[in-house]
Amino acid sequence: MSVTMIEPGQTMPAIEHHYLNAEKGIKSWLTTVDHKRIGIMYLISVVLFFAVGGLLAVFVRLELLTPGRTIMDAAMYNRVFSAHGIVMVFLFIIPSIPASLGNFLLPIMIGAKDVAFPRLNLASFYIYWAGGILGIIGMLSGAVDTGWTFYAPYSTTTTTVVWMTLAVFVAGFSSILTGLNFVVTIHKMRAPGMTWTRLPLFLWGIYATAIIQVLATPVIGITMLLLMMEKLIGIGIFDPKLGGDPVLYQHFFWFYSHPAVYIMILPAMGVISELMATFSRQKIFGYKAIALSSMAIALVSFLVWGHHMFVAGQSEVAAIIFSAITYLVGVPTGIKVISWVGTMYKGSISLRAPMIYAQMFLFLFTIGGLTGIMLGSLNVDVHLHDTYYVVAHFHYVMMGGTVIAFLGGLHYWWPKMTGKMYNESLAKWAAGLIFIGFNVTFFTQFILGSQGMPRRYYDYVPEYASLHAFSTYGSWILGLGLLVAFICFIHSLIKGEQVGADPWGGTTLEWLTTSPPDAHNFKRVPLVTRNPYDYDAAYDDLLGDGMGDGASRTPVVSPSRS
Amino acid sequence: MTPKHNNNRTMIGVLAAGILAIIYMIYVMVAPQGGHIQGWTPRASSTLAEGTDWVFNFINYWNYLFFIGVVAAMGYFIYKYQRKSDSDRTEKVKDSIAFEMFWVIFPTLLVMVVFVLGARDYMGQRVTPKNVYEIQATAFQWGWTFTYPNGGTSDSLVVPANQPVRMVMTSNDVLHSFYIPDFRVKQDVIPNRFTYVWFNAPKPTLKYNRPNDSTLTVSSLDRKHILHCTEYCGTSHSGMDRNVQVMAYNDFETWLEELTKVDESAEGGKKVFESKCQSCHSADGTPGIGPTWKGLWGSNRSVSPGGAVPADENYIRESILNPGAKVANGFPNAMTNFTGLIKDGEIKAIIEYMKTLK
Amino acid sequence: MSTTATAIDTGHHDHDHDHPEYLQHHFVSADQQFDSAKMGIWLFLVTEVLLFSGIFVAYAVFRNWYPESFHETFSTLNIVYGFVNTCVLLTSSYTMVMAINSIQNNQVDKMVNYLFTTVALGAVFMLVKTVEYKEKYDGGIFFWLWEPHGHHYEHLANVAYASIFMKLYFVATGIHGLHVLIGMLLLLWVAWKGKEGRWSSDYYNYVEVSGLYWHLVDIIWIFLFPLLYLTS
Amino acid sequence: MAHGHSHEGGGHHIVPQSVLRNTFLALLVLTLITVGTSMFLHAVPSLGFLGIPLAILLATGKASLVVMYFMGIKYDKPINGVIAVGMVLFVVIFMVFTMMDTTTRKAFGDRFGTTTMEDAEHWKELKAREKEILEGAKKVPLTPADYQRLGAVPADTTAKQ
Repeated sequence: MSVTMIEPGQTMPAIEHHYLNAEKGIKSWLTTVDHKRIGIMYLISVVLFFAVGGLLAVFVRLELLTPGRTIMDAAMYNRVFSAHGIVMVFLFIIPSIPASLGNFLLPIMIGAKDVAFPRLNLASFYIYWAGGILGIIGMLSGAVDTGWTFYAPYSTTTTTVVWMTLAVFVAGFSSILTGLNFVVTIHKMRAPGMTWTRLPLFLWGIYATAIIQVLATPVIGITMLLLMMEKLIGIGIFDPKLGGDPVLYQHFFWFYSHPAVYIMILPAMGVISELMATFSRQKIFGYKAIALSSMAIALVSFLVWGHHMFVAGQSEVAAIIFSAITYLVGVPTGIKVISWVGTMYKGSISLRAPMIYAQMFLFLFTIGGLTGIMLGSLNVDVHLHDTYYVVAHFHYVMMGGTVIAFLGGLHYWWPKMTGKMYNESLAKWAAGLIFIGFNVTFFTQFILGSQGMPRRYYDYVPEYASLHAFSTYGSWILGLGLLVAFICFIHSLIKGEQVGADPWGGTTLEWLTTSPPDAHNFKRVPLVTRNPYDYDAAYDDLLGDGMGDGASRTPVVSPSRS
Repeated sequence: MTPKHNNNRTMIGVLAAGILAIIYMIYVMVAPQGGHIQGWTPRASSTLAEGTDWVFNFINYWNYLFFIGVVAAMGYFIYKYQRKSDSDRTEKVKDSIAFEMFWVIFPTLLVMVVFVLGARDYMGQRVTPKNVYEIQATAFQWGWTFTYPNGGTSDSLVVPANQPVRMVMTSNDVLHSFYIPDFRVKQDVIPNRFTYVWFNAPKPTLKYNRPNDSTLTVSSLDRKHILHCTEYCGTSHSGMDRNVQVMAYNDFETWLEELTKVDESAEGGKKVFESKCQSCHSADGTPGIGPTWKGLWGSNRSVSPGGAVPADENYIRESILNPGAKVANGFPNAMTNFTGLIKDGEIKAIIEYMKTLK
Repeated sequence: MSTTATAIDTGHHDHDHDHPEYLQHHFVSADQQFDSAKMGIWLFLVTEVLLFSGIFVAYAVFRNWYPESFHETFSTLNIVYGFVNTCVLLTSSYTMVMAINSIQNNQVDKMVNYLFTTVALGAVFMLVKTVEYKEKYDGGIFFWLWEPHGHHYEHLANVAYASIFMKLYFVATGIHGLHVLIGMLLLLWVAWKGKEGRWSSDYYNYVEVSGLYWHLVDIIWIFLFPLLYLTS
Repeated sequence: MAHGHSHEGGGHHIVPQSVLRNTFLALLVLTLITVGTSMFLHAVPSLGFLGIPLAILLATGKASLVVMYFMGIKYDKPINGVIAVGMVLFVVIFMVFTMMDTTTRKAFGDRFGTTTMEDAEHWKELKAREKEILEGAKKVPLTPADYQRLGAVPADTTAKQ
């Protein structure tokens, strides 16, 4: 097929054969082993659970609008905030970027046809849904009001958490299998020439996340198992009445859950590295620094979990050691932020929607990271632990970090996944609303927390009433913004216009295949010969086909190079 | 092709949104909110608070510096390096190892300094000074009982002024946490184990209400010092807010005496009801977690095990000291047993009070 | 720095049929498939070991807190059963390795026999385990049961934290027994497929993978045996 | 040695059967040694403290034999070896950091971590010291003059209803 040069303004010819219409019918989707389709199915389920979790969050904030009862009583409120926590953590944010964007892009970005174990990939999708359904049953049947942490004496003596612990146990397996799949794929299936230093930084993020998933998730598996044993056969290692120790449960729980927060943020950092490079059209500043800091975070994150338990009755010796190492894990994050800002230096910054989300990420994640440094100090944490300061901190890092990066990545790779471009102004309005709503909601909570407002409180002292009101108004704006973003994507599916292979001028491998990509990603296994963000070399690619024989070239927007 | 989006207008919009957010943050930080909340930390009312606030502000100022630095750099780069046309070619920026090393060494040193400051002050908090005044606190599902050395028990915490006080805490059922924001102290309370926290509150609270006064619905709390429970412990976890008063010595002495006197009249019973029983039982017939007391005295109670039992003197006494023995049908066996938390005089007072509730 | 390679022609070129049928389409060579399978199973073994690490940590913490009641409780365990089980599992590991050795030399029937002996040894292990559990069940101690009676166990009734240690023993050996069962089923399936001639010295990935899994189950028991049976 | 041609499917290294047999025998011997040492330690209670370290040492020895020869890490690609070592490393991290807390709970003399059963006599001692505590509280330099300085209003008799 010869290649025609497309002048700007001319409509792009639609691609006839691609992974979406390779096979037809629901059955072909449900039994597919194509990593791209599994990625799309994960995307839909992840957005679904995000909607459920988000709705619960709106109810939580509505209840806290005024002191005393606003719309529900204490027991219901406790169940709603627990469900919000569990759905958001286990069913949305852990699988969000690695399972949807990661699944779709990992094989294409390393020039492979599929992940190492495609059937295992489909199996982990169904295990994820088994966990999801068990979770919903758990929420509806049992009165799980222990929060997403299921702390020991309360969760094993008073309420029925067996369904929910089973759901977390099962969902954990899906996370393990995805991690395992990704580690083997990155190790064994890279295209010829794709050395470790030519791996895009998004894949370094996914690789570090996969390692944490494989190493940490089994421990939440055994923790949930022991919790069920505690409840069903009264094993007694967590229940103080039988001689057990609730602090031991917290050790078990946080050994997984702190690395889990790095499972949530590392893929987001990977997405941001990609966005910064493409939209500043500048080589990433300090590629090795970012790649190494991802690995450093992955390893050191296993040594710091004790900072969740400074006031939980832990010994001072352990508290001091945990606090010291917690500060060490803050340093690589600082390097990443500095490198991203360095990438923008002397770049050519185009403020399209993905780049706006990247800027929002930098703004919000910096606040999240710095308040993490605050919480790491021992004596300040005694005052701030389990208050709204902690709530604000982890929302700034998880929502301000991972969700914003997820939206940015989604806008960035949407043309590649669907072949259609989203409406630019609609996306910008959504980003603006989200940014303002987010800050009004959660920065207020920093002040609430440092003033002493405890976490998970259904009713509060009247002094905090006006701050809570601000926070609730903010949550409405934030909810509206997310709704507009959702509409923007649906609108683009219906009316978005066709795009070429590389609408953004990206230089990583996925921009060299068609969009939407072919069922087998590449016709010929690509030969990688340069760094992922080498824009000078990339220009020649856009004209040549990189195989050195110029046989078939990608239809490109002719860079109107006069 | 994609409509030509106006890079310039978007850039202005982005900078405006950033500045707007910062303005809101400054407003929330400084504007007084409801009553007297202003700035970051509540008013320092214990000797520990000053150390915590110092480290808090130290880290906060560094946070402001880094945050403004990052945001200013971003804003400037967006403005200066705008993309003119799609075919811009940027010049190569060399990775400077020195810059990277700086951003490894300098933050590491800075955070180590912050760590040492925090750890030193923390150790000061953990090691208890000499001649300390010990109060035993027992947390139970949705309330506190403070036992003073002279045996008196109170529902809200009263501490002598300018005297180091050590709370000796344990819990009756699940995890709770003893947290007084104004004193900057917090410590989880674990069942079947003692945990300790000490503080010294120099300044007496201005208005004292009557001893054992715990007519406290949360909204009526007078802003003295508030005690929260910060470890989730069940349905009315937020109902465990209590009043903390600091009394100068003479008043504290009189208060202690009055504490041990138990008036066994119906009036005394009403006070005991409000301090200990109100969170689950009601006196006017409205359904609660536990059975209502209206018309309880002398009626026939259907309980399991044991079928029908007259609600007489020893039924009430047994249901207080060992609620699990006879559980009223239709109600959960969730009542904590009050042995050691309630004095005999108070049980008599409760029974008198029940008699008045027809 | 020459250019990145890719080739995009959207025509469908036909599948060349020279590569063997067991090679999955997305792998370049049989070696890549074998190495991926091996690395995949090794990562899975990591998750299994970390699952058991939770139990070992609980064991270590409680042994450190209550050493006397630990000694009291675990001296009731029968060392002979433990020793026999260890030898059985070690032999089964050996026969497993011989099975892999024989398939590598393309001796399929020898492999199938070795596999069946391995499964049989696994069954012996489970048998010894059930005898041990039965003995405890009669003494009134089981997963959900804690009324120690009978001359061998009733002194445990007044040992302070005996129920924690006994139930930790049951959870540890229970989960391990479950893994032995899964391993036996896996080996039976592999042996059955071997009988049908599916494996050869070119393609024995599943035999290798189930072999590694079986060795892991053996290693877990190698640690469980001394820590539970011997050190009291 | 293994007879005849074995056309290599890929470059999989075949472990010679003699090595396998020797490893198996070594494992059995090590098991015997483990049981032997535990018997010996029972007989000599003074060396009781050696129990755990010896057991762990021998068990790790046996486990590494199985990993190196039976699972073929010795002849395998280095990445699998790294995974095996990483596995052990993270189990050790989990154990060490948790024990770091559980074993040092009484480090600072404060009566942390004592369970109520052991602490009964603490209450008796507290009761005995009651007189002394109240005296201590009395010695606090508070005189009526101090009230004014501290801005304390005299006892408010009109109790808040």
